Amino acid sequence: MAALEMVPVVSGSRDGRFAKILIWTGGTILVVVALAAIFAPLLSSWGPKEIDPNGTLAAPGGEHLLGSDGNGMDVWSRVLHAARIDLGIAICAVALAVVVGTLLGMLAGYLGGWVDDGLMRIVDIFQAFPTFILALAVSALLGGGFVNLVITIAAVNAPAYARLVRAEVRTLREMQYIDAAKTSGASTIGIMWRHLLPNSLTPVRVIAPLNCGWAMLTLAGLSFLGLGVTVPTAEWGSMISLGTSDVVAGRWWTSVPPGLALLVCVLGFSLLGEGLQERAEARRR
Amino acid sequence: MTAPAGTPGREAAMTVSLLDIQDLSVVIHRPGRSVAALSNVSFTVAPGEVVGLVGESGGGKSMVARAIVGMLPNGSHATGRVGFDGADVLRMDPADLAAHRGRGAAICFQNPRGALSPTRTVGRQLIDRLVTHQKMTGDRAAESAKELFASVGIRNPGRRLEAFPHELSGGMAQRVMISLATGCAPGLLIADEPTTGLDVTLTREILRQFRHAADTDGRGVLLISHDLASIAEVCDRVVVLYAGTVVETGPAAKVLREPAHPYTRALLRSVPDVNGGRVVPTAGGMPLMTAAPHDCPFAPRCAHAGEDCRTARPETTSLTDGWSLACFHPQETALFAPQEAAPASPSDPAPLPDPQGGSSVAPGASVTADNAEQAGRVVLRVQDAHVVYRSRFGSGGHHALRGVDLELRAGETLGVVGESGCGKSTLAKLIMGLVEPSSGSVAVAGKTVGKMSRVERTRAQMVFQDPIGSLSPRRTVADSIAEPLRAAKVPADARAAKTEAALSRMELDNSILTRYPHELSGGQAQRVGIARALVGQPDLIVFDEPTSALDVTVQAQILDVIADVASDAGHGSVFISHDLATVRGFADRVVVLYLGRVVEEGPVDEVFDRPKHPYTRALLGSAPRLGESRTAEVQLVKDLDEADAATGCALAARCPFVTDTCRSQEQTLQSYGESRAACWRVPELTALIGKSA
Amino acid sequence: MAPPNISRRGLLQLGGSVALLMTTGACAAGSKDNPDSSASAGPAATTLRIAVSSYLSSWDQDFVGFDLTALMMFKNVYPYMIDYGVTKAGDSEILDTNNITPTFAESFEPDSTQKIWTLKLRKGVMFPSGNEMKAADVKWSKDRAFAAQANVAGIYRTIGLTKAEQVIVKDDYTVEFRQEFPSALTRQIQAISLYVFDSAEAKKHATDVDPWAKEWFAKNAPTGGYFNVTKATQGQEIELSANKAYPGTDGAKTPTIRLSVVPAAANQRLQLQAGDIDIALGITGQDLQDLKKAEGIKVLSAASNNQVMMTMSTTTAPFDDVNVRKALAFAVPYDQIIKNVYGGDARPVKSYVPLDMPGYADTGYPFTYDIEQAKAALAASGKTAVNSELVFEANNDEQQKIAVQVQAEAAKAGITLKLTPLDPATLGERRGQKSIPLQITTGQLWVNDVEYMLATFYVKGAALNYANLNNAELEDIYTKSHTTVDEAARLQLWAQVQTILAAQVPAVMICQPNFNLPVREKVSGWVQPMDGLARLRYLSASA
Amino acid sequence: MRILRFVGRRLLQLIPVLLGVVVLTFLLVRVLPGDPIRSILGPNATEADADAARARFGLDQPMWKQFLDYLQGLFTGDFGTSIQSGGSVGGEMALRLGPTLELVVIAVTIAVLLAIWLGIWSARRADRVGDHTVRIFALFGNSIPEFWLGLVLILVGYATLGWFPAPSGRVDPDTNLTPLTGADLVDALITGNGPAIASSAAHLVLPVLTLVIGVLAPLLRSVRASALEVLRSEAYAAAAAHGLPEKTLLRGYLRRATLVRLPSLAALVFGTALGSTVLIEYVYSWQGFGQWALRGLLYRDYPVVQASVLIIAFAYVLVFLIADVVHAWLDPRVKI
Repeated sequence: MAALEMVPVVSGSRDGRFAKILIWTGGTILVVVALAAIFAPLLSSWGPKEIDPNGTLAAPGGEHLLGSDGNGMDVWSRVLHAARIDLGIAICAVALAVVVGTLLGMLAGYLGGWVDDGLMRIVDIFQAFPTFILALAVSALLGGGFVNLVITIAAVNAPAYARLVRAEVRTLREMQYIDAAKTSGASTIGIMWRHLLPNSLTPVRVIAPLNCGWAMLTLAGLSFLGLGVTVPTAEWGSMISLGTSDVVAGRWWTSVPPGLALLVCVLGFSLLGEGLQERAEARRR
Repeated sequence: MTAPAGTPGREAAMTVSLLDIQDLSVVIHRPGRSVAALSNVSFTVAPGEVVGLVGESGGGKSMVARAIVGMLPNGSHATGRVGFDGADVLRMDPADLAAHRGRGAAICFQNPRGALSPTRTVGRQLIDRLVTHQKMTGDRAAESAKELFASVGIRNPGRRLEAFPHELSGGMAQRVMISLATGCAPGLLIADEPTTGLDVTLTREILRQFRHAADTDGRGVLLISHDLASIAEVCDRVVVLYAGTVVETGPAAKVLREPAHPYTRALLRSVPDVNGGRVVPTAGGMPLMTAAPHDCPFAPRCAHAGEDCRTARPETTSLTDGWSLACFHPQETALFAPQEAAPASPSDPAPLPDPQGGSSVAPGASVTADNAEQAGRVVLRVQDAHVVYRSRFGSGGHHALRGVDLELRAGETLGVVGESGCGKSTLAKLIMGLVEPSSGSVAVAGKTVGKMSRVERTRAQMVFQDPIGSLSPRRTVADSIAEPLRAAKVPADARAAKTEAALSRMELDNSILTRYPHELSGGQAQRVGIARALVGQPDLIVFDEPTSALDVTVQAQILDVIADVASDAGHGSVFISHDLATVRGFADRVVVLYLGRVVEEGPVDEVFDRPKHPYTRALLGSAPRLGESRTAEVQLVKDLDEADAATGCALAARCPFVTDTCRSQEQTLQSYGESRAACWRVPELTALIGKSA
Repeated sequence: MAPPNISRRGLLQLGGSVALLMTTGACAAGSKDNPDSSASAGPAATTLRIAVSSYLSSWDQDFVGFDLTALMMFKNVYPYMIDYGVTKAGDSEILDTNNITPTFAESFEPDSTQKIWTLKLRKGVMFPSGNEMKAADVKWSKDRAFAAQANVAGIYRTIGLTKAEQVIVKDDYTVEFRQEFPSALTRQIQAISLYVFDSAEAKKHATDVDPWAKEWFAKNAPTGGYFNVTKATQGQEIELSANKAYPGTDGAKTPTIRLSVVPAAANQRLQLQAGDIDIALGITGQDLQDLKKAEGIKVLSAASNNQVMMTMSTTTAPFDDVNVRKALAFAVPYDQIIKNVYGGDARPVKSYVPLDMPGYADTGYPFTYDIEQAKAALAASGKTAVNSELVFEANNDEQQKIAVQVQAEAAKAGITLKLTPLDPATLGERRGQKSIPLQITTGQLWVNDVEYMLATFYVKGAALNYANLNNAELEDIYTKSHTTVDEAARLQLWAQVQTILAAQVPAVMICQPNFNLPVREKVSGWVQPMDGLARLRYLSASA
Repeated sequence: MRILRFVGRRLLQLIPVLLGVVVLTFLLVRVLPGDPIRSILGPNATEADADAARARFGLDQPMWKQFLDYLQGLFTGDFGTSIQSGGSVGGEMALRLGPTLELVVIAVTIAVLLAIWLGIWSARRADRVGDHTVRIFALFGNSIPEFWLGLVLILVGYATLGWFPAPSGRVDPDTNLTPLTGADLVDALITGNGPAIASSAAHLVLPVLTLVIGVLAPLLRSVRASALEVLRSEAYAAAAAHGLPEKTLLRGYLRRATLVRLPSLAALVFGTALGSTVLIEYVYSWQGFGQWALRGLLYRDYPVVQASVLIIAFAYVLVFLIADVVHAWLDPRVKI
């Protein structure tokens, strides 16, 4: 009866539950955002680039649910449609970064020697390169389209994955099952593909959602500096950027809704990532 | 409220219990499931008494220890009473509990290197205890710490105080752990698996420390171990746990020699004996209890179980003075009756009749005459192999093997023994082509290992130490077993057929094929590992400590399987182990490795019964033997890590018979009778040992 | 019981530390308030605080790029020998481009051939170094300008000055400029070029590798203008103080002016509203309309010659076809842009010649927003749909908004525009290649004359001829105009120019936005610069 | 001595990385579209003028020659001449580096200290309300775009409450601070200029706060996870089971073991913050390194871009080196 009075030096068996709450909340947010993105045209009567001939900066309510912006475009519609670009770029960029980073990391980690040295120096160089300058340079080089932004943000993130996977592979390659595979006559590529790849992705799966959130913030930052998505394509960062003066003037609706959308979406990724991380840690114990 | 150290004499203490556990049950509630970790456990420990708590993993041993210091895991629900010096630990308030921990009961943790804080010097950690529990101040504590270190056998304690845990060897860390626990001046000292992972030459020395604590300081000692045989000799009494219940309690000698409970008997018979006694495996594994059992938890595995065992739980009944057990069908026959009649001798290797109906493993006998014509084929030849692990920067490196020669024929089994760090695993990797020899050569079935094609490499197969870790976590069992076939480009349907055949030889069901490694028990995983080694019908199988990670009864099962596999005439086997007893079970010849060198080599019975080299003698002398306690005739003088490698004999630094010649001359293998040993003093040794004894 | 207590205390500690952080700030801010409030009573009038969007890229006018902040600073810190006078336009004062008067100089007059111009210096005008401003300084400065082969050397070509030898020192206070041909624009060109360095001081910093002391002048402000730079924190702040040695009558009215760099317009606005700055030079668009209603702030407003247009390259597809150009001119929502982008504060244009320029005729641009006519024009070109990129400056909100409005409407006429914002370097490069089909350009003609306009925009080889116009008739008129001095004859020519341009349609003339400057109410004396470069000397602040 | 050897070896390893950065930057800026010369010439400039300007900056030379000249300059500490301003890049950079470093160093230091304190606090209360609250708040902070947060803080802290000075400049010019390092608070402290200390500290509060909120979450997460790992480790359990008092446990067994993994993350955060302060600098009119580098990039001011990338890369690898040394100092298991 008195057992629960016992003082456990460390608490935390409920970790699993909080992790679950985090994962569910984050997941739900992202699903809602994704649905909003998919069904954006159905949820808004205005097109995202449609200009209201009656003027700009209409207050929320009436014709425009969340008002209109300085170009006379419907804020609500743009916030919804922007989710397509933001989510799309963030997820594609992280996916690309994961693929490239994993490949490099695995080669470096498993082959070791000069391959490792060479690849890791390249990764060092890219990582030492200031994020924004790299992003700016790539986007200036390639222009600001969807694909190019994906490449830009992937280029910024890939080195981290290469490092992560390399570290993981260096641990894994000492595992007995790798020795077992070698003695079973598996080829180098076979070992990498069949044994190292599936097992080295565990930490990647945890980091990737957090990274998606970060990618969205980078994208918004680039757009804020005018180097991201070109107007009039709806994108949260550029919408916030265009709306900053309006906030100062008390016209909150041009900048606050995209800001909140961005916040909520990044938070969704953060919650999901935090939850996954917590669950992974709980499992490790 | 805490037991003052050293006050009560042993005799007086026996009457008063220090620890009095009554009807303790612990249920752990986790989301989705509950685990009955302990069910109605009762036993006592008196001051000055050493009590052994024995059982396999999952039996609830550690939970008892946690309950005693009031550190049950979250979600635990405990009932009953953990009486300590009159108070109930389960009902202590935080302040009392804080005072109780350490000063009342202190634990020596199982994995001492993990239990020492990595970022604090061991000296500081000891001083923390002294300051807290013995109210010492700085200088006094430092002085006292030095003394404590010295008393647990740490040489150069002043220097060791400044060491960080990672700088210590396993044995040294265990000594430090003991000093930390005794530094709390506890009434009750709890040692959780204190000798796991330690080399045999150290085990006895460590166990003696606990006996010492009980005898000289009058502490109660609770020794927790899975290995009844090894701790029995220092214990006054033992308590055997199975599935959270106490199945047998009694004086150590009684329980060891005449165990009455079938589980205790199974436990003891599962342990291979260095004298060549047989291993009798018990099928099945320990169940995970979700609630306190209503029947005998051992019944499903028990050969004597009747209907009563399956319907009601046996009460704990007292047999004689202090001996009690929970069983409807206590066994009274002597455990080793036949053996005691005919003590182990090399001239009598024939398999003994099996009274219990389990399959038996016949040591040495597996090589039978009908294999003789096959035996001509050499499957492994290692010639003067050296392996040096180079450090990445600069020169130097670790010389793991120094000039090893081996030859093995098909149908033969070679045992390789030695302590940790002797180069056993490197030898395995060398044979498998996982490391390159720095010089010398390795050939499997006549082909040099380094020059083999992928398919040829599969001619040698290995069974690994960590059964689950050697299976790729995200590959199914079927995938893992078939891997060597895949390399050999065997078509998919043939692969499936061969996989199933190998599996059925391992007595595993086909349903296991689609499972993943983490869904397997250790025993199942190791059977899968053996199936993988067998599936391609290799020329050579290397067993690298295949049972060291397994529980005792499971180990017996696996050894049984391995004995069967090793007796195949089609391939040769190399069996590597730190545990001499398991090697004796089925090797034809044995080599003893020490610091990368072969120090003794010969037919298994010759080496085990008439060891030549002082090191072999020390190893064999330290190995636990069921039912007898004798001190080793040769005791090494230092821990392995303190022995610095110098020229001359590798053992020189630790050998009690060392002379200047030993220190200056490299020793090579010389024939002494049927075996060979790398020691020039072999002829004088018998006399020398007699003198020192 | 215990855990909640602990956690509550922990939270309080957390709150406490944040509060501490804030009080530090509050104290500091508070301590600053006191001198400030006392300042606003008395000495506040002596300091004007101005926010600009960027720091000047260099102090060296001979080697600077087209950097409006820098050019504005130069007008105030370099001694210019002549400058525009001031005239009234409505209730505001503006610079009078037709009335160019000597300032640091005594006089600047031509001989009868209009080819030799004589600059006479005043005696006793001192640089802060103590050196007197003499003919040698003018000569050194002009030699330097020619050597630089950059800004001044470029525009001197318009008036026939190409070599350093054409600048001759007559005596200590007299310099002659010998042009290759007479020009109606000499005064105007010299008004923007005749600035002088303290050559004696400069020579101290010259080296063999750097004979013109470029390195020194890149970092160190020039001296001797209306203001002296007393402090300059690179990238951040510049403090100017009035030059007491100025010999003329229109010297600086405010003793100290402090310019600070505030890149974000929203920030400038906040500071202006809070009274932390007096003049905000980086506020545009909607903010201006808002500030008109703000308390304590007035928005100085004046008509401007600033032209906003979209130039179409007549040699690049699809605008190499005049009908496509016409189609776009019909497809631009002029009124909507004036409303949405400028809040109505802009004048629609009816000619390629800016409003208020002599010769302006409101028949010069016969296009209004009419999608049907646009479609018809496009059909006349034989196409139903065309694609082009629309280039504009990245980070220019105004241009971006125009582009968005144009894109939406042009699409209705079948003209698909891809918006392409370019950073300065890329824009510069692509303009150099003359391959941008359609781009937004804005600018003021520094000389209020159609000849100058032609020279700038529409003749072959003109620097800003982004339309790549090469029209024989226009070239003829341009050549003729050099030597046509008679006012009526010139107006005649300008009428022809407008007819030709209306037929050629080299650009879509969007509007002429008015000039607006938000200032604190205490600021007075603003003179509207026709070149967009503020003359700070007229400014003063009332207490 | 071992530390020195380690540092020496690591510094040698930096050389190929920095050389790689130099080469990559050099090529990258030249591959980018855009002409650095056109933007410094007036609109009237002819091709001849442009060529003259190109010659002035050595851009008429073949690429390899330009690179060798640049390298040679680097070895003599000469970063070249800015195309935009004509001034020495080294000098300009020195002016710009101070303010940014001041901002980032202060912010990261505060964030690290706060993360340590909150992380351990949180871990010791794992899974209780306080723990969850702290973590969720940190996640919120981490999810807000910095430029937006900056604007909000300005609106609240400056425009509404009036507690903080105007977001322009880094110190009140009336305090007559003598610039020494460019880091105004440091300069004020060195010169003992009281009003300047107060003013520069007040100017720092909001930007520092913005950065701290932005970078706190990953640090906090790491500290909390490490602390939990330590709390749940056998080593800690052993110490607790031996009845050591709370204070000893916290100081001797929890804190240092928790911090072992923090340095490399802190270095990463520092590197990221250094590379991305450009947004904060913009919002707070903080004329630092980021703004300078960004402008350099926009105008293709080759020497400026090259120098700024090199310096950031150098700072980045240097910070990682420091982190490794700190790590080795914290964790006796690390061999150096």
